[in-house]
Amino acid sequence: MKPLISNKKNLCFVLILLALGLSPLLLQMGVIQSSSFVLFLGKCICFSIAAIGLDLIWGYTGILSLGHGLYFCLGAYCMGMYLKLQATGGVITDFMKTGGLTELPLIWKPFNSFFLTVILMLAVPAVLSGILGYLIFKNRVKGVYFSIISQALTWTGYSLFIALSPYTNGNVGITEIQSLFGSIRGSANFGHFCGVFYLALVVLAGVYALSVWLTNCKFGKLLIAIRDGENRTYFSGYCVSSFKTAIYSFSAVLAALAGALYINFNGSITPSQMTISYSITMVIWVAVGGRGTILGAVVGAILINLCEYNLSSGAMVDLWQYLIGGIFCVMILFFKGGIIGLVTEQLPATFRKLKNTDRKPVRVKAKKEGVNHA
Amino acid sequence: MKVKCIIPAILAFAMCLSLISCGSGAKETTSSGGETVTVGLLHSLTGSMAISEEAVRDAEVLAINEINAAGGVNGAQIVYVEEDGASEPSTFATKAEKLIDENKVKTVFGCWTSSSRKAVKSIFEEYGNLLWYPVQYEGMESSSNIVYTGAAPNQQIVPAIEYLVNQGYTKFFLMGSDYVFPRTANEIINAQLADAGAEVVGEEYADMNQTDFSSIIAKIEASGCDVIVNTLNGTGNVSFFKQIAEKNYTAEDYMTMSFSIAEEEVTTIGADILKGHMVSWNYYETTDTAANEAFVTAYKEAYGENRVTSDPVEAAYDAVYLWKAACEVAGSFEPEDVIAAMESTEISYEAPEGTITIDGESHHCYKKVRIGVVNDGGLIDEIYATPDAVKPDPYLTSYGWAAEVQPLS
Amino acid sequence: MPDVKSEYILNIQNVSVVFDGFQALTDVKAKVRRNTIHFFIGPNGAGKSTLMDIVCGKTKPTRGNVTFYPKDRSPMRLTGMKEYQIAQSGVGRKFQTPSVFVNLTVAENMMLALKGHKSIMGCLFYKMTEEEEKNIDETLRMVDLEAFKDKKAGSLAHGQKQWLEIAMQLVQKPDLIMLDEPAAGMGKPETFKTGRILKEIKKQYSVIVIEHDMDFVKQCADVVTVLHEGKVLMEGTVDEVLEDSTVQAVYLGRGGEHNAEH
Amino acid sequence: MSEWITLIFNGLSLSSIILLTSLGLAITFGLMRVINMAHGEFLMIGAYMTYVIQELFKTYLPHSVLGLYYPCALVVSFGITFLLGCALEKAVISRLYGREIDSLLATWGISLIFQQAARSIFGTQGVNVTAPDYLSGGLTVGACTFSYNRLFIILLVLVCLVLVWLMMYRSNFGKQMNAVMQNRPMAQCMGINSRKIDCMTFGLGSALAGVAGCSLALLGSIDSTIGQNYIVQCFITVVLGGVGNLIGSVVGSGIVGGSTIFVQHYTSSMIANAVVLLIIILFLQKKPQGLFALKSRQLDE
Repeated sequence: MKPLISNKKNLCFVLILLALGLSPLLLQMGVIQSSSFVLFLGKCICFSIAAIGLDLIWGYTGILSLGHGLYFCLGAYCMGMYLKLQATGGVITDFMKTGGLTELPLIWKPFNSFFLTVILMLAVPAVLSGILGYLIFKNRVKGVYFSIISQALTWTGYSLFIALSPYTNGNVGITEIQSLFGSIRGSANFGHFCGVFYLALVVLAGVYALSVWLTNCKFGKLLIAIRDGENRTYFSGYCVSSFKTAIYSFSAVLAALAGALYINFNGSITPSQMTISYSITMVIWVAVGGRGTILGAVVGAILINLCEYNLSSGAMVDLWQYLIGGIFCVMILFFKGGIIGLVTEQLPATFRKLKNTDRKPVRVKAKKEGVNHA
Repeated sequence: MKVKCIIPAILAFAMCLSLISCGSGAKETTSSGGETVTVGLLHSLTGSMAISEEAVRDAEVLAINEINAAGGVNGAQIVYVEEDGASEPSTFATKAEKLIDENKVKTVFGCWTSSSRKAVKSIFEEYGNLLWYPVQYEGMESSSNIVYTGAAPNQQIVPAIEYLVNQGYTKFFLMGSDYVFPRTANEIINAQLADAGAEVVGEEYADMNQTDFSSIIAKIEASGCDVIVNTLNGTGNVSFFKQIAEKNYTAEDYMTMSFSIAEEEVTTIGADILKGHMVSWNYYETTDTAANEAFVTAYKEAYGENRVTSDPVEAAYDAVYLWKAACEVAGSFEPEDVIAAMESTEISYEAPEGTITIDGESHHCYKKVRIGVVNDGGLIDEIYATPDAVKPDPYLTSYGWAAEVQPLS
Repeated sequence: MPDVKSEYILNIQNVSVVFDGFQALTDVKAKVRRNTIHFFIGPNGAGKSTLMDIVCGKTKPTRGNVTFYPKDRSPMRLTGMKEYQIAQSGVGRKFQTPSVFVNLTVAENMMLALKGHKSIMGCLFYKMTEEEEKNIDETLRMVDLEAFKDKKAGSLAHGQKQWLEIAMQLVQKPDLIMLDEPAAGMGKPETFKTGRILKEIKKQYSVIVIEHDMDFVKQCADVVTVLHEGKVLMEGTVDEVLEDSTVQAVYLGRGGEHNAEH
Repeated sequence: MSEWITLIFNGLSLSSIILLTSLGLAITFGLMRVINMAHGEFLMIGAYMTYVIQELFKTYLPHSVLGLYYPCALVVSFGITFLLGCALEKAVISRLYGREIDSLLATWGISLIFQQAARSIFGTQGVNVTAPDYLSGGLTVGACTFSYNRLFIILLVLVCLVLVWLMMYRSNFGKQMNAVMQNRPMAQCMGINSRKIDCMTFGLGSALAGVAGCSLALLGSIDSTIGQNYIVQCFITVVLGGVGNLIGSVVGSGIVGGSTIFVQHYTSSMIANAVVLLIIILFLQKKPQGLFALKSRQLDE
């Protein structure tokens, strides 16, 4: 593996990581005044992890899943139930009683233990996506068919989570929970907050490194091969469906991991994160950031969410909806590589063109001034 | 080559920094002069809940403007910061936190769905801020950091069922959207009806976005019920009533008692379809008080002649005035002082629905219960009202039959 | 059948295929000898590509069997096996249109084609040995693509892609290589060179080729099977086939009009 | 007995609604291979157009002709959504041919814009369309009541089907359309203006959605999110039926509608949703190309 710093994309990532890592310190020093903003950055970290997972299957392998919200929620519900049971002392929760249950249902019993929770939080999405992926990919369902089926799957999951409200609390979901380290709000709990924040950051760094390694080894090359010529890959002797299942599972696990971290920041999880529109929102992050580069997923997730955070309030709400719709359309139409593609390929190409066509120095100057004025 | 590597890196870094600074530079709401107090409005302006929440938000803005015009609260003008919850509870949580921590609001008026309220509840508790929740709900909750200006179940559901039983209805069909309010409400109703000796002949839940109700209507037909207790929410109501009407059924064939149909819903469903059906609220546009007359006029003046007022709209409007009253008693805007004032003194306000008083213990309001019938003009006529304001009892502790449905703690 | 095993590498037994009522192949029988270049020719729509699809597992035959006799291993029935299993057991195929992985470099394309390490774990912890690297370099040299090793395969010219795909088959070290129109889109000198390469590789492997270019057929065919309308018309050496009157009739009489069927 | 008749009628009615909503998609997705996520928003536009026409009739025309607003709305919805569809095709879709997944994402962006536009124009609250007299109420036969407006939708879907079929397989335009969709360069060589055909085809698909929206206006709420309620169901129907096949869509919607009603009869709606979708997903495992897919000899797809 190439050293991290020598690669410009990895260098970018390290810088982003630094910026994120510094933010709680800056908050403590008073440079950043709003703790809720830094807390939101924590959520962005979680979103980036989910986005990396999506990018691995979409950008690299060419499988567009419109149902990653399901896995995100599975992870979040697992962690949420653990935290909830911690708070209630391991006995039946209010919503279960309201739903007519008299004792803690068997499926939630393991979530009394942290160890089991972590195992299940990763294993449940892995196994579920593994089974689904195995069936779907074995039968050579691909392209948009897969997207549509994944959409339907999410919808199924959403319906089930709502229909089984004694177990899942319907559309209210799991609420009123504290993070793994206890309450993270208020200056008294700054230590707890840092704990959760840096935990998420370390996980992000780990996931990034793992994904970069994965995409650079033979496995990653094979993913690209599958994207570009699935049949060819079969005839080269690879069992494509098992590779697809593996990467789909891995990406589901990343989504679950993101969900599990997210609930620590958010304090609640509802099935609305499982809806199709939320799942497509995740795809938007990757598309805007730049599919096919791990960095793109991270940049897209953080950028879009920050924009939304700052722009979707008050009078800006109407505008924001037009803006996000428009940005997305334009990105897909003209900047297929997203922001990363724009910065690393399209802009340099334009610069080169400018340099090559504008031989006369006078015109170059005029152009430069024009840019400055703009 | 080296330069080429560094440019994008710097660009990305700069982008991140600029966004961070963009966020951290908390928007200082500078006013032209005099003292101000900042409050937050947190409703869904986009997504599926925007249908209901926009009117509530409008009522809050109206109240704020009225108060400002009349000199403000404790001499300070109210400045409001608005956030969009986007019909997603997690967005509500994020935005609630942003309002409290970044915009430093003194209180927030907001939420509609129970899921959004529950998602923000712990945030308000942890920050010690105050949320005014304007919608009737399923009860079984009380938080020192939330004031519920809508009805608790004993101020809407329980009296309505009592009324139906007294009217001689014996076979009840419970129908609702599949979420927490209908499920809890129906549990309460089941317990209450069992106690009253009436029969529940069917219980059905529809998807929140369900558009086809033919199956449920078929089940209603098969059940032989004489009244439908309807807790559908939002668009489901429109589909249900349009589709029951197309089978030639009127209120005479199947009487319904609805808990989520107010004047606004009547206009979107159509009075021709809904006329004769019963609803239960604390307030109607037709409620006969002087305060209401002024309120209705002001609301229509501000938002158009075709807009109607409804119970949630009125409750949201009341919330702002109740907060004002509490601030004045406390002599402060700080949430803890306001909460303390509410808990120690009886805060009341001459609302359009009549005098409402905050119950310091439960943070709910004393409210009159009114059963109404939809008339030809799309408004609701009161046919029965409790003589006095009913004391809020979110946990239904004063009802013997309710032991089953009360939560654990 | 020990004699069959030593003599033949592939035995196609009475294969028929029906697509939506269209009889693409009827009762096709053919045997491919070891270390020969076996050509399948015939007008468009004769079923040549379909036959290859059946051998490499892309299409399931309606009836019939294909048996493969790899060197030093027991024979296996290819019908019913998955295409990647067939590929792993030593049948390589080059498609009619060049299908290389356009977003990977030439070297990466070759690496993916290498024999072995085709499981998930194998791919995750794969490290190329020196021997494999040498193998890749040699094969690339054979097809003149050495200089393009680090170029993206998508940037290659059409003919170069064809060669790259052939090279990918070679580096896999299969027992049987199937080439679907390897010379399509190549000029005369390039075609000739392809022929030379084929003759070179037949020393180690057995080769099946589908081709229209009769000069190319003449240059390197050992055995030619003529397919027509899904049936075997005849089989023999190049000269035998060219002299046959029915073959001439099929080719000359109905050459162009079949294009539409494709 | 009457219970079963009602059940069957409900199944038929739901199937016809699903078919009507997915007919346009069967054309844009099935023939053009464009994944139009904004399809639901064309339904919404159709529904809003019905409202607009109703209000115009109420305001400007005598009460006696009010009932005519509905046929008028059908025509106007068709026209408006057709034009909007054409415009969308020219502006966005035409750049995305051959990029199926990208078309899905870009049209998702479009759907966000449409939804917000609806909110900006009509407000967030729903609007009400009153069924004209001849479509309100129902026909009572014995113990069963068949609502006029559901009967009308069944009729409407039949008419649409016949027209689409005639147009696709019997008209010159249809032949050109099929030619372009099957082999673009060849069709261009034969002098067909493929850009125009693309535009018209997409417009037609959108226009069918507009007509469907018109009929939805009678059944339920009209607001900016109405399209989202149908979109997944539409896609599933088209995929189940087999892409590019009208009969497939008919059978697909019959299966989706019928089984939904049937399962709902025994369980609750949410469970029925989940069960039906799961069954369909499992079925698609068996036949990934849908019910009526042609066996293809092509290398990819």
